Amino acid sequence: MTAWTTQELIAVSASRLLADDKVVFAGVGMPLVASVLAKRLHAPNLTIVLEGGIVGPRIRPGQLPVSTNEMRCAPDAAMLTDITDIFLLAQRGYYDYGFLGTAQVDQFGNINTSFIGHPDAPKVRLPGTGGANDIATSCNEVFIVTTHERRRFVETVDFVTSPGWLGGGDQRREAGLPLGGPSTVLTDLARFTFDPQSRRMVLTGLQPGVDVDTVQDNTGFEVICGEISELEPPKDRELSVVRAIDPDRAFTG
Amino acid sequence: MTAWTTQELIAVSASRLLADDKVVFAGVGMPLVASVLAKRLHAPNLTIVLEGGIVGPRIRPGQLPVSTNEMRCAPDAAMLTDITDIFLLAQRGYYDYGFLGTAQVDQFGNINTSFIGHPDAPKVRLPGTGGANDIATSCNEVFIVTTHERRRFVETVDFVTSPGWLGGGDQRREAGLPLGGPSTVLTDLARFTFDPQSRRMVLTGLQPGVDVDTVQDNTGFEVICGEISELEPPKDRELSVVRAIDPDRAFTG
Amino acid sequence: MTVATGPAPGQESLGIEKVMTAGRAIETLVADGAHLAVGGCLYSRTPMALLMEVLRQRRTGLTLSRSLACYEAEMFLAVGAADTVETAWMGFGGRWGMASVMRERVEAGTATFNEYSHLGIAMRYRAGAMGVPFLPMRSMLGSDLVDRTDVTEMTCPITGERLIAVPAVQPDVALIHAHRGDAYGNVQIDGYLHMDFDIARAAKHVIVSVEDVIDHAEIMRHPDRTVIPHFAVDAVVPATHGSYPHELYGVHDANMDHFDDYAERVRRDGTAGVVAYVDEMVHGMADHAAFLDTFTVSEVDRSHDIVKDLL
Amino acid sequence: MTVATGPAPGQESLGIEKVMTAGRAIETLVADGAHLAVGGCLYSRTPMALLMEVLRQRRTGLTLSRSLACYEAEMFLAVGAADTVETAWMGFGGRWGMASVMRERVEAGTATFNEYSHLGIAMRYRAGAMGVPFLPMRSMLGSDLVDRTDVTEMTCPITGERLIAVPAVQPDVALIHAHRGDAYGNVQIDGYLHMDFDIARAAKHVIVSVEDVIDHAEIMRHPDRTVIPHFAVDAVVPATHGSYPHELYGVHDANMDHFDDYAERVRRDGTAGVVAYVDEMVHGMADHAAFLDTFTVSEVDRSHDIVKDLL
Repeated sequence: MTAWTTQELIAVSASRLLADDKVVFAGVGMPLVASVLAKRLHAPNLTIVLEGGIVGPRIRPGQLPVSTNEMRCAPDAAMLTDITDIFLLAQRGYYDYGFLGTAQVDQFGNINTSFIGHPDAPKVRLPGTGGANDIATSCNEVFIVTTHERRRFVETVDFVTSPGWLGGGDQRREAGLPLGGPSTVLTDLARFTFDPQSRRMVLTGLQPGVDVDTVQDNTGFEVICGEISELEPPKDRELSVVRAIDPDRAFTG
Repeated sequence: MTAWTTQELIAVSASRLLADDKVVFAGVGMPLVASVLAKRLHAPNLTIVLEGGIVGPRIRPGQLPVSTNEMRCAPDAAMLTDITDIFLLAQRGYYDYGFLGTAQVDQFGNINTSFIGHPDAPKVRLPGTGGANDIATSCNEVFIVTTHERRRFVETVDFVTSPGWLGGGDQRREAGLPLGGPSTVLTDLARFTFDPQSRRMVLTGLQPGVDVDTVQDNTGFEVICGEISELEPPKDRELSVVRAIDPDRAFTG
Repeated sequence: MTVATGPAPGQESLGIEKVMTAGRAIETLVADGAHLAVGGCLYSRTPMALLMEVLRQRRTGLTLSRSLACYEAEMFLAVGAADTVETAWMGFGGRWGMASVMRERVEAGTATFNEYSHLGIAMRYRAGAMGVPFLPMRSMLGSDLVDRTDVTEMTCPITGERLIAVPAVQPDVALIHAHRGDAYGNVQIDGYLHMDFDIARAAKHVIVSVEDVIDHAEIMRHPDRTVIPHFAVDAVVPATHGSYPHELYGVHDANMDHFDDYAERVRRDGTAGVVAYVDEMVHGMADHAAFLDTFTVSEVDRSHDIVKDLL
Repeated sequence: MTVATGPAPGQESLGIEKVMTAGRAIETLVADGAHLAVGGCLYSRTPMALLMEVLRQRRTGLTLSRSLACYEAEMFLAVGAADTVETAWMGFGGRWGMASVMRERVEAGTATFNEYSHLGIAMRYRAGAMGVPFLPMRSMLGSDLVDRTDVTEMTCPITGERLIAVPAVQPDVALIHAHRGDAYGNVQIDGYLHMDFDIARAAKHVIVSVEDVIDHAEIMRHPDRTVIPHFAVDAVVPATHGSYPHELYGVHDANMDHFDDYAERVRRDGTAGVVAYVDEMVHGMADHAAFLDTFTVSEVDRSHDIVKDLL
């Protein structure tokens, strides 16, 4: 079981970011696979929260939901409430972690899921923020998880749907966002963290077999290197659980 | 059954203010007795709302609640929710009628249930507004119901707990209260309504056997007379139902 | 629409009975140009019977708002019934992809997609429900979404903090599908509520379709399960499987095979595919019961069975 | 207080188990000078076991806030445990009269009664629960209450209307009594919720006493009945009849004979009567179980019977 897909690699790496006894606001797809994986391995007491009004479910292996608002999100939940309550609990500060995917992300972790091109005459009108802007605003720590492509990692996003560190430095706090902010960007090639002063993205981890040049080739802005470690490859146990969770590879193929 | 108590007279008169198919926000005591009476006589489809989170109960005769937050308020209710929802539904404009009692009321229908004397060094610290201020603010039409005493009907209230027409004229609207306002003051002696321009209290009804001088003697401001009619005395049917509702005369003694 | 004849002695009622057909409710309460707030979320508890009836009656110039919009909004855009959608996200998700009709019309400038954060749309409804002209929140601060909607930055009058003021919305009509309700309009919903608590309180008129019209006595047995009080409701529409082919919590799953068929039409023919779907599945059907008859018994049974596995 | 040892395979848990005695919960979580938000309303679902334990541990300098305050607040004022009460109304009502100790202390200037409208106190909690520094409302506009609290008039940034801005409160500790909860702190309440939904979300720490500590599996059977999620809760205190002698919806009535006795002590001896009551009924008892043992079985049975008549 030494081979893995790109998505499996991301799911396993992302799951390792989640500590036990915490609350994670998980979207469907990769974030949910990573959260379920963590809960089945090293974080059995992790509480998963889903946008559709669901707190503390035990997602059934092989029954991953397609949306955050359906019964596959709800097995054995501790609380079913409404969407508004879920987001207000976020704003109140109850959620330790949030996950974000992205169409575009810049060097300060700002995310665009709204428009490609100018918003007044967009080349592509994307489906919109959903809960991403709220997660970016209110979760105590945000992980950006995505496949690593040059068109995604851009110098400047066409539109800030979900604020990262904005222009860097203190700009996030000055904008009225005292809490949260992205801590980690995790891809199939690398892990970035953010410089505590400048809030600029810094390369601090490489996926197995990836070098810095490959990361730079797939990144639309200059890659700044911090102290870089090699990320541990997926273990057989991790992969077997991922495959149990998503046997049809709907999200990890 | 031609004799009645002061409180029975007020209850019967107040019940006649309530039309069918409306929603009344009723406090315990006299307002609730009047509402239950109306519902049992001429307004069978009246919906009673009680502060303690209760919509559409059928209060049991002989089981009148002492507070708006207890099970005697809840028999056969249509909805049990929370206090906050009840008041927000008021603010949204769903309630046709509200009832207010008072320690002091002035000629513009402003109500004081907070302080007798100066608020900084009160002679009496009253128990406070409860929901009265909210009822005065948000119910579409407000009825002030009280025993008629000179110390209650004052030139100027010591403190405006619940706004009536404030200083009269357009002052209520200018204060940011576009809706509601008191329409009627009902006592054991008289009925007042409010002049549509000046918003000053005007005597328009006398309880059976009461004359204008008696009303003036018991009123601490000048009584202005409108077109005055004599209020119909309680009918036997009304009194017998009141006595079925409150057989121990806890509220109508 | 019948009016209560008055209660039996000691059995006071709660007022006017509001049971009527979807046709009558939409005819009476939904005008051209109305803002319709759509209950449920994505493919859960969507008021499909009501929405299809709006299409059947060929209303135009509508605004649709919803927490997250699924293909029901796409149908309205495709046939020209609506030209504005207010939501946090519009698409389908999973293997069914994005809302290509929305993309096409927005990119061509012939429709508007007012994008709020998900809490933003929630606060719009909640402010409307609370009877206040706005609510403050922290979401959308620092983002470019602020400039493209009618929210505004404000300074907290107490603390001086920067906040977003979200303007209230009080939609003309809320369309909601629920598990049960009585003839007066007391409505109960099982499971997650999506945003329907607030939508019902915010809207000027409320039409609720219900799986079961139940006796008021059943409401009284569990009054703490009532989510919408009767005085907020204008019409109660009996509609078994009223959200089908979308899911109903605790009752049936979404029919994802039907989603595949729909998505395939869109992939193949774009907007024309959606228009053809509406012609066939909405205008081609007298009512929701006729639409339901296009599905087989075993399909529907399968959608019930999965509930036992999951809940 | 025990820590989960980890789930059986496939049985992931929700974290730390929080079951503890009232003594331990108050000792750990309630400090002198704290702001305590009191659940329930007046004489319904008052967290009496928890409140009496706070008195038993002789905390001082407390602020109590509540939707409507009953004699529990009077006890705190009389013995000097609290010097500030925030509420819309403080008293008893009916034949039991007004809160004379509050009157005495406020009129003497030795205690503060911060009076908000009932929606005002609700908005204070709700703003705290929502994580915003204020909420707008229309109540209190035009009244003299504005000048005597920390609310402020504001202009709507959208419409220009005059509104009241109510500052958020995030109390140090919420004390709540509920029908049931699991060891993690998922809490369910039957009937009317008073303001406990918001109090639990607003407070920095939450102590919930419950009639029954139930298995998490029972919570899972009716997750849409859960009002407070476990991650908001710090301590779960088993306390049968934990609101007695105040009522518990669907379970038992208030003991109004006891209210008569209490009111008679106050009428006779004023503050000293309340202090004597606390000495006898709180400090004289090791815990809430000992307090309950001062009532007869038939008294308690009677309080259960009335529920069958009413509901």
